[in-house]
This record gives sequence, structure tokens and C-alpha cells, in this order.
Amino acid sequence: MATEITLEVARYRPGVDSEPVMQSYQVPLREHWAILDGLTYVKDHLDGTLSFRWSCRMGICGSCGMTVNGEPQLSCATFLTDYAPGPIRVEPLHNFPVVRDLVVDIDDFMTKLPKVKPWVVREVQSPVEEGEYLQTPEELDEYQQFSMCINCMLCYSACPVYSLEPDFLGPAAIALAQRYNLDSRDEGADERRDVLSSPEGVWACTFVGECSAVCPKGVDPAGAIQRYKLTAATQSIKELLMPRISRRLNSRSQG
Amino acid sequence: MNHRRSSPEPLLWMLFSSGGMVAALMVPILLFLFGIAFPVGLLSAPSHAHLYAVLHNPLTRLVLFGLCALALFHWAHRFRYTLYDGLQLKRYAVPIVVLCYGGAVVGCVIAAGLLLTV
Amino acid sequence: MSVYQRPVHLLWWLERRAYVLFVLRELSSVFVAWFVVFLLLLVNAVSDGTASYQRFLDWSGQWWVVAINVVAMLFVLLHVVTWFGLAPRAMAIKVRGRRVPAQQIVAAHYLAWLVLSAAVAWLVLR
Amino acid sequence: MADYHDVVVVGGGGAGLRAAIAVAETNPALRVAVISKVYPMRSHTVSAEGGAAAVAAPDDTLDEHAYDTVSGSDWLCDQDAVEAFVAEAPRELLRLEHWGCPWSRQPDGKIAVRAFGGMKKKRTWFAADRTGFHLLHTLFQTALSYSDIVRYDEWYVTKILVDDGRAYGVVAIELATGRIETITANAVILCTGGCGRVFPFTTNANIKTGDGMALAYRAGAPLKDMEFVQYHPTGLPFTGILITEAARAEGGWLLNKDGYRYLQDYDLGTPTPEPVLRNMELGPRDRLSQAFVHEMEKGNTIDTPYGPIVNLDLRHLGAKLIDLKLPFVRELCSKYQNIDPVTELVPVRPVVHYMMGGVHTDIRGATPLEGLYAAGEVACVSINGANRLGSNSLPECLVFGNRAGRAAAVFAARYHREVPSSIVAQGRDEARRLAAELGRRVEGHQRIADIRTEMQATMENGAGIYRDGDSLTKAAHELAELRLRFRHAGIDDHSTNFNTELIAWLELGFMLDVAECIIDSAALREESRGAHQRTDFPARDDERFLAHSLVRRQPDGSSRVGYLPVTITRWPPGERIYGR
Repeated sequence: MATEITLEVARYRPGVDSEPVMQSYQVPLREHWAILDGLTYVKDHLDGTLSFRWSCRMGICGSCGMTVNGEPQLSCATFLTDYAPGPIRVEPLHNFPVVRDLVVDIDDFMTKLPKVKPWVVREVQSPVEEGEYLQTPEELDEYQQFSMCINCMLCYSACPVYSLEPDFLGPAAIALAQRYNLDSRDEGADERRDVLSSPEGVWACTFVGECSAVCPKGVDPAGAIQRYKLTAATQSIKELLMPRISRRLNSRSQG
Repeated sequence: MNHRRSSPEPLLWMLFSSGGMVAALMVPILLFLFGIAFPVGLLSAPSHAHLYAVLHNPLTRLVLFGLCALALFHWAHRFRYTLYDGLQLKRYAVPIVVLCYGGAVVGCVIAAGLLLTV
Repeated sequence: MSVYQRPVHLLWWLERRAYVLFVLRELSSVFVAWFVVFLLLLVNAVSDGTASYQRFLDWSGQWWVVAINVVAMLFVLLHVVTWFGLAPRAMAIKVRGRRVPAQQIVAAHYLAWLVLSAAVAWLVLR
Repeated sequence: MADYHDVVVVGGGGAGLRAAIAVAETNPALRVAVISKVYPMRSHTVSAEGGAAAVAAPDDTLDEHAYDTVSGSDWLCDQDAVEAFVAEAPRELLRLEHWGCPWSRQPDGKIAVRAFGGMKKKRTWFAADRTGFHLLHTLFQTALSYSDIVRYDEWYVTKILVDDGRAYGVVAIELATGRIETITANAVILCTGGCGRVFPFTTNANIKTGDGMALAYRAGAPLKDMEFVQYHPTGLPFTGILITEAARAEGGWLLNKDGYRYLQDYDLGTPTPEPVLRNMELGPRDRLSQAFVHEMEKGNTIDTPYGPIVNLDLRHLGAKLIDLKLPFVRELCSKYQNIDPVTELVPVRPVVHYMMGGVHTDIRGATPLEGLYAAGEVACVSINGANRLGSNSLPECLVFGNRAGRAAAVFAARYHREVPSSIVAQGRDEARRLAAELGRRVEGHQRIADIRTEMQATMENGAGIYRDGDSLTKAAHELAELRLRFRHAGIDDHSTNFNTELIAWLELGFMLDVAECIIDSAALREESRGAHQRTDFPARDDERFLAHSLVRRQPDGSSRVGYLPVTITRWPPGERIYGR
């Protein structure tokens, strides 16, 4: 096995470069080394000016999403040896504005996330003194996989709809909304419906399915979206067919 | 709230997905028989009398109308988004919507006319 | 702060294999629509009488019509495979409180497909 | 003009978010802000795996939880703090449950609890083995519902502003733009976590560089019990990734090179097939890590390119239990070690995990510096004493995050003062200093990474699981030298946008301060207690050292260590007994 591998890293210096330029670095090719280890090697020994985000290096904090050979990946969970003999092309996540080198701006997601109310909504909050809200393992299982989202943004990077339609809420935000909709303790589905069942919500999704394919945590945002479409469409048609009943329901939930 | 109730998307999506399901279940066999097997002589085509009898059954006509209508709305919805995303033509949303769903409606009317006059 | 925004190519879907497959899947709808046209031509021919039906059979035997239908068949099959494959992700079906596994939902779809296809074939070929 | 908030929380992890919510709930009229160098959901709380302890089962009592904590701490904790902690922990975890935390459940829908090291009863709540992740995301998402909580995401705090003995805010850099801002406040809460990164081999994330400890220390607040560094017995070799104690709580065994459960040789009980509480693999972390060192000295460990290891055996647990209770362990092993714990042994070795010490606070989270509060790993209340029990740190973040938030809210409202003009001037000076550092070009300079690597090696050699006077003296000298070199370290990156090299340079400065505090505190504690084991003073010495060390920064920049008596309420110092 070769002892080194080439990383071709996208560099972008705002105000200096008009678009990213690729720069090559030779890094040691070692077993167990993730792409991230290669990048920190560059930062520590070759070029201190390279900027990228990272923290937990165990695939749970969601900081280090990058485009590796064209695919969105967590750079801490993608290994150099899998790409030998290289070169490995490392670029920032697609579909986001690039702030610097491999760092992208995710403010858009951070602004959209609160809009889907990703928290428990209840008409009456019981005092904690009364103990826990009961939830069976089966009820937990209903939403558990959607609670696994680490907000790493790989799904947004893989979503062509998001690249074309910047107003689209996007896979992770909708999956997190469904995480609460499907939680037996939550009563907020109706409050979330306005945002979810809007043209920028689930209806913009064409089920490309790449969000789920690239998710490092096995969340299925595409599935969450399709399930929500079915729920929302059924509800809408019920309201269309039985306007009086649904109006009464609506006025109650709004009141 | 008004915005939500007036949005046609849920209805259009329901038509699209029903159409997708019906098309997946029914189109392959019909297309195989009439589009490939009979024309290339893999199987001998049924007689006119037999087909005419089958078609004359109101149930057949109802099913075929359902198939045609839903399949057309399936096409309309998917094709609309293919034009929006695949060719980035969303700026022409209005003519695209007219073309797609208008086409489907016209298709439904023609289908109804033809099936009623068998 | 100046940021770099990567441009979206007109044919962005050529960038990844999965995107190409997606666009092909979406284009299958065009062939579904073509099938409706083809079917309605058949219906029209049958209702116009024997001669008209024979003319339809002759026309549909022309090489280019067969070619279109073979391509249409491939696309429709792509539609079937992708549609059935994605179905369990859009529906969470429960039987007696237990979630039905995805493979069983897919299998049920294919079963329904086989039964319906057999019924149609029987009706036409009887 | 500077940004003003009534309360500024520095750090957006478990303690910080809990504190911010507490401020918002205590007094909705207060303006509260959270400043964090990463987006809150990236904070290191996310990596906690095993669980959070709080009395829940009917056969358990607060006193038992308190006693386990006190004996686990080798009697160095403050027992009033422990009593408050165990009393409030269940309420905090229930609140998390109400906020949506997906705690694992019993079949009837009640909270499930698991065993944990050093605990006499099953009382550790868990969300599979991703407890910290779920806890952090639940807190973060719940915090989003408080639209009044202002967030400064990816802002790095460089200084606490102090006037006349009171904290009035901070100076921070916005990473994306390089903008330097003075953010004033009537109270500041530090929730920046620990400093595992001063050591070479740690479970800690890259962000855990002791910023808050150094910020408080430089602002004049003392650091407490800094010599107590917890080594977790089971980290993956090379990466240092944590394999949770829950793996042993569910029944995992530690085996030496002969496949022998060696813990039985270290006064930790006798091996049983089923896990027994406070026995063998369910002993406290300090004792288990020390046992590893003895095994190594006996030649019973296995040498690998990444150091000596022992094996964690989970094979007898079976795939079903592992997938249900330890799915993350399986994922981490397969991804980072290329092994499947269902069929293979997991190589592990002790790894720096947690700082028992931190910024000295009272039971309300207040530091001696007026207006400055601290909670979570950055703080030392102390409930952890000389050794923290596994699964006590998550509830600590919640209980004391809540307490610090409430106390700061009351303080900020009751003692509200106009921010003195000197504070703004200090802010301007700090901004000038940072700008100068950013522009400073050094010829043939020292690399940041080299100094950092040498500092980490120094810490491991000088203040590892076992220390002695010589190793500590040597470490102190090496640190002094590294400090000199650090003055000549420069950065290559002079740009203002997302300059991670500037941040790394600032972090290194903080880490050198914290490292010095650890070494100096350890050198003066001439006894062995909990995680602080001196080979030259192998016994516990309650006469001289039943006391917290307090290290203060002197005007000349050097440190001075003093002592503070331990608070004892109901459990007089006794022998730590496990497995018998």
C-alpha cells in the first residue's frame, strides 16, 4: 500500500477568490484515518490557513459534513483507505453558500427549523410532580428513527429540490416535525400543518430520495415527507368532502 | 389558514399518487399485450367480436375511464415537476400548469366521450 | 461578507447516477400518458367496427410503433419497480398494533400486480 | 455601542441551554443570550452515551444515591451540594421527559433505568446509548420555543469583562466575519465544558479546550480541585472514542491478554456471570483505570500500534440486546475499529474523559466573582469530588444549569446596574489586542500544533493515572518552557473570515493556563485520593487533604494554590468499598 494519498481540497477565500480553487496536499495514508484526520494533518503540519469545522470525530455532533468525491459525507466517518490510491476530492457541502474553504453557511436551516415547531406542544402541561407521560416502547418506536437527526445537513446537500427551490423547508426540518407529530406526548400536529402542508413544505418534494440515501444516521426524511403527504392529503380531502365537520374541528383547534 | 384550505396541492397529489398506483398495476399488462405481443405476433390478437363484447361491459368502461383519468393526472403532476426541476422552468409555472392539468382534463373528456360511445 | 454560491447547471441531474435515475423515473409519466393515447386509439378502433380494428392492428405492427411501445414498456416497468419500492416508505401500515415490515408491503404490491395482470390477460385472451 | 443582555450564557451545551431556559422562565422580562463557539447542537453533551442518574425506582432512595456519589468521590465532594443534586435530579430528568426526550421505556410505558458503575441501585435513565445526543437535541429544540433567547452561534469568547470585582459581560469574535464585539451583561454564566484536549488521548471533542476555566481564572475566579482528571476505563485505541460504561452495565466483561477478568485481583469483588451492582466491571472509573495500569505493569495487557489494551467482551450479550440497548457502541466499533462486538472482542484502554475540577462555585452556581456563574463540567460545585460516578454528569448539567440560571436571573434583576464605561473601554482594548494578534507576522515561528502536541505529552507523562513529585515538577518546567515558546507562536492565517487558526491559537493559550493549574494543584496534593494517585504518597490523608484545592491567578500570571474545607453533612469519611 502506498504511504501517502493526495487530498484535493477546495479553497475559497472570500474577497480574494471569486470561486473555489483546488489545492493538493499529500497526507499519510494510514489505517483508521478518516478524511478528517487527513485534513487535521494538513492544518497542523502543512497549511494552517485551511478552514473546516469539526468537533466530536465520532459521527454524532454533525459538524464535519463535506463533499467527498462528489458525495456528501461526514468527513470523520469516511476513511482514507476506502479511496486509495486517490486522489480524494474534498469540497464544501453543495447547496449552501460557502463562507470559507470547507465551511458553509447553514443559517437558512437554523431559520427554518423553529418554523416547524420542533418541540412538544400540549394544550395542558402536566406538572412534573405527577410523573412521566407514559409512553410504551411501541409508541417510542413510532418516532424514534426521526429523532436520530444530527442536523449534519448532508440531506440538504443531496436534495436537488433544495438547490432549485431555496424556500423549500427541506428534509431534516420536515423529518423533525414528523418526529414530534408521531410522538404520543405531542398535540401540535395541527399547529405544524400550515407550514408543512404549504407549497414550500412537503408539496415541493418530488421524492428523489437522496436525502435518505446519504443520511449517516439511517433517518428516512424522504419517507417522513411522503407519509406526511398522505396524512395531509387525506385530511384535506376529508375537509373537502365534509366541510362542515372539518370547519368545526378547525375552529376548535384554532380557538 | 385560508391559504391552507385553498391550496390544490393535496388534491393534485392524491390524484397523482392514485394514478401512479393504478398505472403501475394495470399498464404493464395492457401495454405488453396490445403494444408488443399482438403487434409482433407473439400472441394472436383477440377477435373484434370478443374485444367489442368486453368493451361493451359498463364495468370495463368504468375501469378504463378511471385508469385513463388517473393516469393522465399522474402524468400531469409528474411532468409539471419534471419541467420545473429537470429543466428549471419554474418561471413559466402558469403555462406549464395549464398545459399539464389542462391536458389531463381534455384527455379525460375525450376518454369519456370515446368510452361512452362504444 | 462575500460568500460563494455554486451555480446550478441546467442539466444538474447528470451530476449523480441517482439523479439520472430519478429523472428517468419522472419521465416514465410521459410514457404512461402515451399509453393512455394508445389505449384510447384502440378503444376508438374497436367501437368503429372490424375494419377499423384491423387497421389499428396493422398500424400498431409498424416497426416504429412497436419501438415506441417497447421503450414505453421499459419506462413503465421502471415506474412499477420504483413505485412499489417506495410505497412502504409513504405508508405505515399497522395490523393489530404491529407495524407491517416494508418487505411485506412491497410483496403485497407485487402480488396484487400479478393477480390483476393475470385477470386482465384472462379477460382479453379468453 | 456594545450589545447588551441582562444575562449572557457562554456555551450552548446541556448546562448552557438549561441555564438559558431557566433564566427565561424565572423572569421573562430579562433579555438572555447564549454565546457558543459552535452551533448548540454540536456541543460535546452530544457525545454522552450511557445515561443520566436520578432516583426513580420504588426501591431506591435519595440517600442511597447521595451515599454512592459521596463514596465514589472519595469524600471530597460537598455533601450539601450532593444532597441538593440528588433531590433535584429526578425532577430535571422528568422535565426533559415532558420536553420530549425519548427516554427508553419499560413495557408499561414508565421510564426504564439501568445499572451504572459505582451505583448501588439501578437509577440511570437512558435513551439507548445516545443519551447525551437526545438530551442535547431535546434541550436545543425546546430552547427554540423560547423566541426571546438570543443566540450568538459560532461566536468565540476571548475575555470576561470585570469592573470593581463584578463581571459585566464578555468580548467575543464572530467566526464567520471576524467581527469583534463587546457583549455586556449584568450576569454571565459559564457553561463551556471541560478541557480534555489538554491531554493527548481523550474522549473529548475538539472543542473541549478549557476556554471557560481559563476565562474565569484570568478574570480572577479560582479554579477548584483541578488535579482530579477522570480516566474512563474504556476508550477505543487510536481514536479515544468512548465505549460507554453501559456496555459493562448491560453485562460486558473486561479481559486481560489471557481472557481473565482481572478486576477480581484489585479488590473489586468476585466475578459473576450476571452484572452485580458496585462489583467488578461496575466499580468506579478511577479504580478500573488504575487496575489497568497494574495489569500493564504485570505484562498482562496486549500491545498494539496504539498502545497497550485490554479487551471488552460483549459477545455473550447477543445481537438482540446489543442492538436494543447499545446500538451506538456497535456502530462506533464497526466504523472506527472495523469489528463487530456481537462476535468480536472490543480493544479498549483508559482515556481522559472528564474534569472533576473546574471554576469554583457555591451551591447556586455562583463563583466568588460577583455576577459570574458557572455550571456543568466547567464548574466545580462540587458533587464529584475526587472521582465522578458515571451518569452523574448529565443530571449535574441540568440541576446546576437550572440553579445557575435562576440565581443569575435573580441577581441580574435585583442588582441591575448600568454597565460602567470602563467596561466598554476594556472591550475596545481587547478588540485591539485581537486585531493585533491577527495581523502579527512572526518569522520562523513556532507551530501551534507542535506546542499543543508537546503540551499534551507533558500532561500525560506528568499527570496521568499515576503521578509523583518528580513527574509533576518536570511537567511544570516543560509547561513553563512551552509558555515561552507560545509567546513566539504566530499564525499563518491573517484573514477575518472563519479563521480557525486564530481560534486554535487562542484555545492553546487557554489550555496552557489550565494545564498549569492541573499540574500545580496536583503537585501540592501530597496524598492519593480518587483519580489523583501519587506513587510517592499512596495513602489518603484526611488530616491534611480532606479539602478542596483552590488555584488563583496572581498578578504576575503565576498560580497560587490554597485550600478550602470540604462540607460534610451526614456521611463522615470512610473506606471506599466495592465488591464486598
